[in-house]
Amino acid sequence: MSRIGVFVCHCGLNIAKTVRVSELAEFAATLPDVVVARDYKFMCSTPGQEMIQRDIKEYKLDRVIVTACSPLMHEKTFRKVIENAGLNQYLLTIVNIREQLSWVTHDIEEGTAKAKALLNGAVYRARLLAPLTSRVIDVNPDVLVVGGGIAGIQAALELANTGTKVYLVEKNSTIGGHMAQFDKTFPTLDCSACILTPKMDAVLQHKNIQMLTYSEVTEVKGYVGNFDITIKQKARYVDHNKCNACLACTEKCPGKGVSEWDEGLVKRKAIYIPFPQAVPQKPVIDRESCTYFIKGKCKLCQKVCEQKAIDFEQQETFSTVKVGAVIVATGYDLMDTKPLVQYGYGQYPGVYHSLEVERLFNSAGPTGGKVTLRDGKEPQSIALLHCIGSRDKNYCEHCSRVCCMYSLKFAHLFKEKTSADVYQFYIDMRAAGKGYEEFYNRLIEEDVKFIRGKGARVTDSEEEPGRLIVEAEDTLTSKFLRVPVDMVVLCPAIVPRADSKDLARLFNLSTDKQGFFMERHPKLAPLATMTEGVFIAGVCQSPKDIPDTVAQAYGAAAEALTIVVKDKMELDATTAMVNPASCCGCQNCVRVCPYSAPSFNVDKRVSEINEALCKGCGLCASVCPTSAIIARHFTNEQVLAEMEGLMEF
Amino acid sequence: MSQAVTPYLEMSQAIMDAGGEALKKCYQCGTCSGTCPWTPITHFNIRKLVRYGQLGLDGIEDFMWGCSTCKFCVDRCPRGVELIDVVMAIRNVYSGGGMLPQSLRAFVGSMSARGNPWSGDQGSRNDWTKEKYPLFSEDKEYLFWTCCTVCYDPRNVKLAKAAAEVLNQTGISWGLPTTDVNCCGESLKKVGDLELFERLKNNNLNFFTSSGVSKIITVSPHCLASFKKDYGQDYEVLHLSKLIDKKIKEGKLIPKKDFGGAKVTYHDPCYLGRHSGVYDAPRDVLKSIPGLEFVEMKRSREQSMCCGGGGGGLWMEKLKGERLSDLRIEEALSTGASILATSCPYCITMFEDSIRTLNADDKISVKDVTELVLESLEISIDEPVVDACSV
Amino acid sequence: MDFEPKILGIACNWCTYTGADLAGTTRLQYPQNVRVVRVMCSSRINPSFIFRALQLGADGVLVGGCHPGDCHYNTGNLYARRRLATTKKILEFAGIEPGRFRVEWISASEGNRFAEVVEEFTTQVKNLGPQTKLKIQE
Amino acid sequence: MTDFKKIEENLKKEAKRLLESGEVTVVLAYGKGFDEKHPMPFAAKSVADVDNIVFNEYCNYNMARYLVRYPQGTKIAIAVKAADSRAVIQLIQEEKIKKENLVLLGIPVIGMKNPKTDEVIDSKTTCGMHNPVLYDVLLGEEVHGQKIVSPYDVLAEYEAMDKDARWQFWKDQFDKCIRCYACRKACPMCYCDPCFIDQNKPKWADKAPQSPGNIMYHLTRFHHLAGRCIDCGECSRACPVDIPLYLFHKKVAKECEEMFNQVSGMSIEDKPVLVNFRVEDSDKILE
Repeated sequence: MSRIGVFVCHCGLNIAKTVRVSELAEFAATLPDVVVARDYKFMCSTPGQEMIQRDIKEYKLDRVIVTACSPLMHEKTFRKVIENAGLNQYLLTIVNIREQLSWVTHDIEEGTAKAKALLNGAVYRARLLAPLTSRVIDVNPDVLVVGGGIAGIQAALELANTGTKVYLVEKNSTIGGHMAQFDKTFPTLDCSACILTPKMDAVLQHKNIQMLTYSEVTEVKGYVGNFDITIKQKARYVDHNKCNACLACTEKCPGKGVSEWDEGLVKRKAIYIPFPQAVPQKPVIDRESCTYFIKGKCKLCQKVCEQKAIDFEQQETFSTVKVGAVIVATGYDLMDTKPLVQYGYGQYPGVYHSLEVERLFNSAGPTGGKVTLRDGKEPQSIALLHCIGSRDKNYCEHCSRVCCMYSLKFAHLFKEKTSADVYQFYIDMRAAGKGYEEFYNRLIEEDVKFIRGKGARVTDSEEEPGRLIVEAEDTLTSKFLRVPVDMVVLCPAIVPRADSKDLARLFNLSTDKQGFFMERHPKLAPLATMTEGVFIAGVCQSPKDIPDTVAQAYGAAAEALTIVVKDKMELDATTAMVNPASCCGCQNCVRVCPYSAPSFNVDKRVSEINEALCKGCGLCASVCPTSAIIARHFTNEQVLAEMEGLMEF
Repeated sequence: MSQAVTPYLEMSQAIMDAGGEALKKCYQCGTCSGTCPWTPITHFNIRKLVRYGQLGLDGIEDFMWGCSTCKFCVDRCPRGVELIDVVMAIRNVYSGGGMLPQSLRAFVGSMSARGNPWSGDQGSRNDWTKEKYPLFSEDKEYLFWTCCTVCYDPRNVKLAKAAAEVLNQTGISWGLPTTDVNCCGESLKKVGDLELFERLKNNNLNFFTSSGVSKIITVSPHCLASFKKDYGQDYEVLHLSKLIDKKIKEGKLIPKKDFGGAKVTYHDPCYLGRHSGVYDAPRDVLKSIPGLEFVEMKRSREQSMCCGGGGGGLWMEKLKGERLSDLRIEEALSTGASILATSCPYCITMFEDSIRTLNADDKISVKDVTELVLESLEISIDEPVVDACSV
Repeated sequence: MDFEPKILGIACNWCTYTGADLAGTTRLQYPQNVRVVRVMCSSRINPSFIFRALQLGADGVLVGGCHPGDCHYNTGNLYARRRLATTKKILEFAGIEPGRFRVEWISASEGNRFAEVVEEFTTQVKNLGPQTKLKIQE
Repeated sequence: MTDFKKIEENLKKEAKRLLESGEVTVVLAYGKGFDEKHPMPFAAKSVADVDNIVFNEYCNYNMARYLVRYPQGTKIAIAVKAADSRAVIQLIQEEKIKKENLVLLGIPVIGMKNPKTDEVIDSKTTCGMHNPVLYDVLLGEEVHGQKIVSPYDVLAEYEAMDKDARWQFWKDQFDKCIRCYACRKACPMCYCDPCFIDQNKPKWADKAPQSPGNIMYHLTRFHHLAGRCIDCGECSRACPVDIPLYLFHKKVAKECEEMFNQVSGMSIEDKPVLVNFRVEDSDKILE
């Protein structure tokens, strides 16, 4: 016999609107073992929590059922509540009558009836619950940050400043990310390099940060508090311990590769650093463009290197780091606009995408900061086309959020650096940020021509060969415009990194419809993920600007810190165990477990489960033909009883 | 008169009820109107039409008929608005209110009275055959669905004959519909007369069912699209160009005649291309004909321009300077081609008109791909000349 | 009155249960015939759960898990796919209408998919009528 | 036609040799029963026991059933017909036994008979193979030239049934069940101890021989044997009320073969299909 208390939450009108809550409480009181049942306006409020705790004492409750919102929302809250009242936290059952009931029906009859069935199921289940003891584990105090853009840099610095050891993994040969490609930042127009390079340098100098550039995470094992992460160091063919960054090699190199950093606008050497302020200031060799790797001879770099740092035999290496928490901050790609043939990217040399234009403005860029077209001429007329692939059902439904603002920035810089006429073809101007609307106003006054109408087509001019024509409807006058320009700048959708699916798989992250990493809760846990101990920051979560990215980086650092700051932490107790008396030795559990938690004890002829490795999925329990494996908190009896309760009404 | 207007949401609702539900999704970005071939040359504005529809505003009567349903805007729309459905719904609501323009009244009247748009006598639908070709019966594999336009329009009768002769060469068994059938109704539906369309459709479906039709070959892409999308039945429908392409590749049809380097370009009919996704078959056919030099126009395939004949456009008078077909002929001429090939009787009609008004008869001629194939097979469909001489 | 089927839903915590929550957060409306049991992974589902649910009077059983490849436990749903497919074949050969048992992959971001599946499945089970074959008669 | 006498002679000879040399400590084969039609499973542990070994067309028992009873490491020789050898392979896959502890005495045979009916056991009630899949010693000539009949052909009639008729058929069959568990006793793959049906926590089903519990027992057992049943048909021959369990097992085996492209007990390299997966498994199998 157990003593169950049932607490039905109104959630204001959220639940009470489509479930007769007092009737539900009265019904609950009639169910077996229920000794008290109440309804209350907001069960998660302090008075609500106190009511539960009072009743636990007064009625000597040994099971608590909270009939309210989703367990994903407040299970943790209420577990604390009952634990503080002296009850084991696993004796709580949540009945989800909000997300999966009151919000998905308008019919109060239907709502009340289903709520009763759900509650009945919960009572049946609750009667079979057992108190469980959480496992306490040691926590590794170090943190891994994946991605060396502004988000990763900021998070790493924050953590390192608290004394935390940080591993910062970056797949490129330098940290800095997209922000290092920019020239100015909106709306203040401060120079991107001026605010970023000191931070890059701080990373390099910080004794608590181990920077792992040209590296990728290849394997993730373990769990919150104790991750074992395998990192691949790609072959650089340059021994960075020996290299003294004299860069004599890069001068002599005859190889020619395409500069990724300059978005393919220029060539670079085969041995190179991506840009002058790169961190670390040490070159790598690109196999694809290296004369030696292509033709088997050259080695000019090796000849000029006084440090003997060039090593053509270098192989990729793998190392493992142990950390307690992980921050994923892997940023974004721009959508490939070639499939949108109407805009002529890749077809007309005068059509650019936004990152290319960033490089044109940049004094370290291919043109030394002069805005010139591919033929070297200065454009006299420029069109900026918003929402290319963004807000578009055929490509990416989301708004890429930063394009309106960087287009304004571009317009300003075009006005500053050229005498060109500048047109903005937009659908809606979105300038919702501090100082953004003011920046928009400023650009209007700078005489940028704003055309409300999405660019429909870019074509070449028949009258003036070499010029481009942008066709669009000015929706404010209903006039069809043909605007002759020299340069077209496309603002493509911001999309997840091409390899983000692989990363999601490694860290067990969910991705949203567009492929961005999903947060645990859009409002209350925007940086946490479904994997305990793994946090996300920056554009890998969704498009955002630098201020928001930096804010998230601080947040993610704080989140990671809440884990690694403690020596020990509690782990969910919902692991599996073997009842040796029932084990028939079939070893199915050993065969299926993704974490190798079960093993077969040859002497005793039974399976055993290492609970430290078990993540509680319950797969072993379902493949166990003799039900010898008990999936704690989701035992066969508990599930069957819940089913029985649910089907009774 | 006051300039102020009030949204008339009942009208908006009526449009949505008539199948224009999609107008809700529009966020007025102007992609459709910026893409629409009519925007630069007429005062028709598809975006504005949707906007007026959203608010139920008056004042679209004079431009709502401009759309030729070429589907370019639908393919581009970032919000997935089915703009053609919106156009049909608006036309349905307005023509229901008796606002059909004069030029379309004859068209709708003929459809209603005679089941075809050309005021032709229903019984004479198959007169062009001179009883040379068989009617469809259960033992035939394919029904060769002759579009009304190829049955009644003198220019397009040549296409009908060419198609029949080519079909005879492919070795398949085929037959013609009886004269009981009527127009597929595709254009009528686009004009918004959904009720009459249903009548025509059901009449045709009766014929298909009662005579055991399962495979249909069409010569007009409009019939093709209509059978596939609007008839809601599981028939195997094939455009003639696809069949010819297949038979050439199988070696059943062998183009022989050498065209001696004549330049040909190909115009994608909207209903064969964007509506039905057939781009390669007619091109492959042209490329298989000896001595034909194939050139592309600037706007081709998915980007192809409309001739203006769809959506009822064929029956509407357009002023000079407001004709897409004129622009298209100019584009064809700029390639240096002497033959403009296409695969749709509407396109043929539109282009032949334009060639006449542009006085370009000596520079370019319009041919259906099927006609070129027949010519390359060295088969003549001309009437015996003997009689003519003897007169 | 119309027959209102009782449907047992079994949803994995990480994808389908979260997706079902999302359907609620976005206020999608769907029929209330499905009562969901939450398990941590679709692979937790023992075939006997399905047989038992039908014996308990479920007119249909709907199982939801993460998309293959996206399992929170890496490969759990890949085992589940095989095991539940086999369960389905057994039910079918025993003469139970195959339409009474359905497995769907619904991710945490697919609230609309959850609502859609519930809608479809409820209609389907409704059309099949009450499940009397396995149901234990009192 | 198989020369049963010859095989019996060879079996005795091999058994004697293996026991004499000490290569094995036990030979699992067949012994005399109360008449010729009812031979018994027999374990010869000494040379003297060998004389009691018999082999005739009624020696259906799947001796693999007894392998898991011996302590690990026991050297055993076992007489295996085709299906029996598949059971051995399946048990090796499941790591219940090790090949190195076994000597497989392979028996190629056609014309085995069901002692109850005197009908020839063919692909209808067993897997239809004649030669052992795996053996160390072959005790007779391999059988060739037999007409190839799919063991699944017998299912056609039942698959064609309308689902209600099929339900009625199986319900009638399961209603007969007296829960004697002879099926699981005869089954070489049913080695679970305890069997799920005997458990009280959880209680999966009623233990009384009534419809709901019977159905739960049989359906769950079909799932437990999915991809593992090697189609020897012993369950059905053991059944005192003649429930054609082999039909259901065959159907599940057929489905598993179609879905997973693997046949049970054919290779010691395989992994049982239900504790295995391929990423490229199709979602179609769920339809």
